[in-house]
Amino acid sequence: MTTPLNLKELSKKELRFTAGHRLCAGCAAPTVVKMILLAACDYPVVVASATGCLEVSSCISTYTAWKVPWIHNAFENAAATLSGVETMYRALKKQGKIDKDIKFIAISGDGGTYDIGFQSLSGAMERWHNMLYVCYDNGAYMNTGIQRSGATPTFADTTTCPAGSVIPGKPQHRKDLTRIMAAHGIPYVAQASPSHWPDLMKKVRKALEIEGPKFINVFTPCNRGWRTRTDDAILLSRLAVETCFWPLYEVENGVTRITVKPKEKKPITEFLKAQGRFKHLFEPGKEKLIEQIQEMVDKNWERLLKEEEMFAPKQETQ
Amino acid sequence: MTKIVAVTGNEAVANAFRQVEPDVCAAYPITPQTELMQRFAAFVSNGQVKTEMILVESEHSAMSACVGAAAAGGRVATATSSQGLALMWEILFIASGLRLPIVMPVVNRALSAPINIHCDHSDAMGARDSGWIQLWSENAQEAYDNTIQAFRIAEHMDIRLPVMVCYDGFIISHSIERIEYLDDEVVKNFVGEYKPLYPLLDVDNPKSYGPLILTDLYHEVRKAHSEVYKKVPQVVLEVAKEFEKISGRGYGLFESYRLEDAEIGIVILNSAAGTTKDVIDEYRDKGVKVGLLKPRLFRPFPYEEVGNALKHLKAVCVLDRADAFGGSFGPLYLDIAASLCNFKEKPILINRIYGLGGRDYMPEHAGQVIEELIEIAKTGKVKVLKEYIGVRE
Amino acid sequence: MIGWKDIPPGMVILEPGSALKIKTGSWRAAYRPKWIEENCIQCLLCWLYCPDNAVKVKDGKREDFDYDYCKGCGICALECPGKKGNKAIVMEEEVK
Amino acid sequence: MEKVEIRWHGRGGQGTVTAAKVFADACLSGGRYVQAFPEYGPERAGAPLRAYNRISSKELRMHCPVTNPDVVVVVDPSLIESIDVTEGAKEDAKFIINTSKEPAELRKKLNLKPTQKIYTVDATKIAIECFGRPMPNSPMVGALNRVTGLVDLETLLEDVRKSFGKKFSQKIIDGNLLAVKRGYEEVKEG
Repeated sequence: MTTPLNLKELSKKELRFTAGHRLCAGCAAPTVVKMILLAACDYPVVVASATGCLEVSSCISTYTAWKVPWIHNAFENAAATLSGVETMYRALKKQGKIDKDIKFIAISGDGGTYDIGFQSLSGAMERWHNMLYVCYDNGAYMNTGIQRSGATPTFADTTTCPAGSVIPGKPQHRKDLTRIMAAHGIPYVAQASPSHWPDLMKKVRKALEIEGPKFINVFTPCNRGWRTRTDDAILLSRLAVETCFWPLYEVENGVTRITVKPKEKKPITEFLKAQGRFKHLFEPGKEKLIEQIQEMVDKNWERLLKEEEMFAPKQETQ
Repeated sequence: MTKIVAVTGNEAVANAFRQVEPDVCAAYPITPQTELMQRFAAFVSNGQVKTEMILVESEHSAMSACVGAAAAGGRVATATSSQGLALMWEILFIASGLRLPIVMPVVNRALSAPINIHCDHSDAMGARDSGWIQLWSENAQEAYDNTIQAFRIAEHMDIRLPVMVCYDGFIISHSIERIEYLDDEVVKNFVGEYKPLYPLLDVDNPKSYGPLILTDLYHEVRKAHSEVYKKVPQVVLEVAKEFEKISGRGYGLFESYRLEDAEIGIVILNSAAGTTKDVIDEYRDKGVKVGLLKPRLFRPFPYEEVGNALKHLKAVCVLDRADAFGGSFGPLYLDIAASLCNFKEKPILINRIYGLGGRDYMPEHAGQVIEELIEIAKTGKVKVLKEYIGVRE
Repeated sequence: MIGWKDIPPGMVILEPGSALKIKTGSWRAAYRPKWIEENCIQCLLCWLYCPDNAVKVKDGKREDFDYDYCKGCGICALECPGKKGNKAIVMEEEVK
Repeated sequence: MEKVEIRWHGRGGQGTVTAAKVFADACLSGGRYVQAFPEYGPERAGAPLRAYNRISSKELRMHCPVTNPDVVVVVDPSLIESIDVTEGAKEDAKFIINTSKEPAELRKKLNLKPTQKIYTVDATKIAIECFGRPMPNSPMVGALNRVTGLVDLETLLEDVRKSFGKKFSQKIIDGNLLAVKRGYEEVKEG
């Protein structure tokens, strides 16, 4: 029996990521983990994490917040590590030593996914391991103190690309990892946000049902790194979706589908203005920079719409 | 029934892998290891083993996948050389720190720069303090025998540590030699069924691997870890004793050759030890009392036993097939010196670096060293403490 | 604190969820959430969104906060839809 | 003979290394110890290479190239022009050369000592006649076996059959077996 994805039923399930973890007050990462594990509640799961905030805060000394088997190896190798676990599972299952249907999930931050862990991730996906890799993307190296990563948005202020008098924060584009993962030709790739939890949970559940490698990129606000309030993680992730900064979509067997379309596309300033990391963009004379960001967001959204249209079933044949 | 064959060292070790049948094997190609994993991959492809291979995209991922697979709860092996081992370096410490019994033949090859594919020991020496047990092998037979024993040592419940089996690139890995294979069944019975400790795949009893340990506990964790190594020599000897019963071939922590009544001695690892033994025989025929010590268990290093085996000599040359750059001595020399430093009466030690990047170690090199030792034993004078031999001026 | 002789091999942690022993409620600095039951529509969003599992739920029904773990971030209060515009969760000053 | 050390001179791609391996394999019979190993360099097909055999009734511990060979096998006759194949050879060394020329001519060309022996065999021609390819290694193995007398011909042929068996067609195997046999029979002493 599959547990329905409603909160009343889900709240009766055991929370397999416990309280007592040492993540910051208001951090969205534990909420994302909670949602993933709730979506996977009908399965035994094994989780691997890369070094990062979630990892160091969830398992310290003799205390672990994990109630599922969990392994942390190093920063750049969560995917390779989990591919080892998953392969051993297949080996032992083939030998009749295990009969359970176990799901394998990697949960790592953007540093360990976009940057240092990218080779390991790409390799594991190409080898077609039966695993779901979830990136909780907070857009910088938060664990080491808010350094820029390949996931840091353009013009964000970080400690290694601070907004200065000459350089206005990170000058480069954010690497579009979700599209790169889709280009691996794996069966399922998606973007999700904790603000849209039914969408997120459906994606996780769908991914777990699919044989082979899956990747989900989850928008995960960090109030310390973004210099926002401790209570607005969900609000900000909702704004990211509504401004189309973080579109919710999936690429299933090569077919792109936008899963949540904002009723009204909000201007990007709605998303930017609440965050200290973009504060410098609102100084007089910096209007051009915000325009540039808006253009990038618009371009990406348009491209996504076109991509979806390309695969949409023809009206006549419906 | 043993089987006598003429095979390369890599083929012999691949055959040991076939007989042991690890559950999971990660592999990434690097010369001169490549042939070993190719041969093993053929066993997998032809259904001769139950092993699942992970054909990773780098050695770093090879070792990372081995860590995951071993933690999951099954028998795991990989192999590498040189740059590959260097790339694994970070994860080597994690494999040992997590007490995962991974077995890894290291087909010794020089490190870059400059790039070179031939034998020396700088790769394994660079990883000697990574917490891996190291067994060194003179020839294809020893590489085969050590590989089989490595699984027993690594998986011993008191040990649970990863093991490297070192043998010389090309000189052993690619040369054909006569060796004796044990029967498949004999090997299978010897290594036995794998017993997991804290398997991650036991989902009913969830464990967390790899916690953050800070100042309050890290020191204790390391002390606990260091204590395990004290048990290793005893287990290595026990396993060797059992191995002798099935093979007739005896192994110790090190090999002593004509050392007991010797006055001068050579300490040397791997294939060059064989060449040296032949030269020692020639000098013995001339009445020179020379002997040899060839370490087998290099990590943990059996300081006390080695010191006792060498202390009666007048002069000893430690021959290193790896230099420690930055003005230090060869790595083997440092351990031999440490093993002797607390004896009141001890031999004079010299250090000679030979055979880097596959430079041939010839009988005349051994002869040159013996001549020098004769002179030192006679005069008590050392001209130069550390020097390269077989090098063009 | 344990000594070196009590360190398990590989420092593997054998007790799942042992972090529950760490009462992170002590981290609350300025504010704590207060549940106003009469305004609660039992949507359970606060339970879902709470990063610290500090909203107790029994048989699908919300109960009071678990102040042992609540770090006082305020997400629950911000996200609470309330009843007819009246929030079921408000942040009030922490009293220690 | 307690120990025989052999040095092969050939070119990459001619099967010289395989020949050394096949010969070592055949010599295993009778409880002998064997070694077969090439000199490894960055060389590719066509480059001159050396390979070595040690065959002994006692355990072989020496792990270095053969510098004073008992037997020198020259698989490619053109090498004589560019390489001193006699270098380090023992006083009573035996030279086996793949050539259509007479032993006496080669003896003169190589400037061999009277104590050293010369053998020739037209291995390339035999190979072409037996299996249609200029791969002289099979007849050279046959000739080497005749000269050293280390194994009986039947054992050698059985070994060649075994080592070829996995990869090649029956026609190629039969051709090579015939080539080994003809090399054995047609080698000339001078």
